[in-house]
Amino acid sequence: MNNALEVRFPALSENEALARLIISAFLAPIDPLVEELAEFKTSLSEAVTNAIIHGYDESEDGWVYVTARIEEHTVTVEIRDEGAGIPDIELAREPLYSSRAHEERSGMGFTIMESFCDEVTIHSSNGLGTTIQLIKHFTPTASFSQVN
Amino acid sequence: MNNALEVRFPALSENEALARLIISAFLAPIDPLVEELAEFKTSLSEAVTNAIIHGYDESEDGWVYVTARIEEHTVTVEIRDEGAGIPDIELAREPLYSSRAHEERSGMGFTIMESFCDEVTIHSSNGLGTTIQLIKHFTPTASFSQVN
Amino acid sequence: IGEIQRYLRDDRVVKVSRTIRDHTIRIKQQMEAFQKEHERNPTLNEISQLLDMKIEDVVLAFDALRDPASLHEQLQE
Ligand SMILES: Nc1ncnc2c1ncn2[C@@H]1O[C@H](COP(=O)(O)OP(=O)(O)O)[C@@H](O)[C@H]1O
Ligand SMILES: Nc1ncnc2c1ncn2[C@@H]1O[C@H](COP(=O)(O)OP(=O)(O)O)[C@@H](O)[C@H]1O
Ligand SMILES: [Mg+2]
Ligand SMILES: [Mg+2]
Repeated sequence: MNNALEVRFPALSENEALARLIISAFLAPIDPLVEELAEFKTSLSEAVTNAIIHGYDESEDGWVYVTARIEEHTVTVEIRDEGAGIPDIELAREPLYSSRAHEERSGMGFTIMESFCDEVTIHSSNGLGTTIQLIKHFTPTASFSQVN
Repeated sequence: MNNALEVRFPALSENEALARLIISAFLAPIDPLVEELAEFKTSLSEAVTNAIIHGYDESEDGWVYVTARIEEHTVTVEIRDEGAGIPDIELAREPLYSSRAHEERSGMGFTIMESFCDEVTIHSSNGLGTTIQLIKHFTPTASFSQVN
Repeated sequence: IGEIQRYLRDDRVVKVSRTIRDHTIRIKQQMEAFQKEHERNPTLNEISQLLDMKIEDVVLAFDALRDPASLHEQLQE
């Protein structure tokens, strides 16, 4: 099955939950295993939170853009902001690195995305914004026997 | 609480369910009454189905656009297609009128929207597409004592 | 008074958050039972069939189950 979805919403922290639900709804037709769905939603949350907190500094009223597509059992999602950008991508990817370590940020966002997705690509330009692409191959479930 | 959301998806019939879920997720923060949410989702379904079936004749691969905003407890949703357009809006609004009466269409779509929403506005131009605006005032629930 | 109580329990005045909470509890129990029996986690459809719940309701309620604490434990392993 193939499908696509494009969404944008204001950079409000409550919209992290909205993004999670929208992606669950979009993926429901491929009947994901709940664990794989939870993993993917967690990755998406991390990217959306980063866009809101680091991209827009929580204060600006920018938009967060999420596009998603399904091709058979492969899901590709892009999370984009038009905010600050990431000055050093290598550093940002490092486990435990956070430019806001003094706050309660864990520095584990990219590490979580990388462990739960098959591919994580970062594009960013200083002052122009950031795009994170997440790709995950979901287990085909159609063959599972009907439960009763 | 105020929020906004803009979405587009291909005119596939399975995306009616997607639109319903996205609206539930978007409205979750105002914690609507189950009945009012169900009414609003039913209205949205009718408009999205119309865009897919009448606007795009199910065959074309056009996009359906849904934008939503919450202002306090008033919800405004617009459903837009770039399809066939409605030649006679007065006629289309009439209960039981369907241009596809020979199929299993009931002709009750607009009647349902009008009975479940506070305002239903139709803009349409022949060959350019249709925009339906639905407005509903939800009952504020915060003050309700928890039942049961 | 009985009539008023019945009215209050009626769906008309039930808030969405309330139904989601009820569903979440049932889903959590079902997931644990399923894991025991099949030695894998269920799909969205399997939960919806076993609980006779609409997929839409499963999606909404399942999201409320997340537990960031266990996630970090998982990553440390
Ligand atoms: N969308 C973004 N815009 C700007 N900077 C970002 C963005 N996403 C991540 N970063 C940078 O990458 C760092 C690492 O991100 P992450 O691993 O999620 O850790 P944390 O969010 O806990 O700081 C952040 O501290 C921030 O400096
Ligand atoms: N998005 C649309 N594009 C073109 N025509 C439409 C659209 N929505 C509604 N219509 C027209 O209005 C009529 C009435 O719509 P409705 O009340 O939903 O009845 P039904 O969908 O059962 O035909 C339709 O039969 C169709 O001719
Ligand atoms: Mg982060
Ligand atoms: Mg109709």
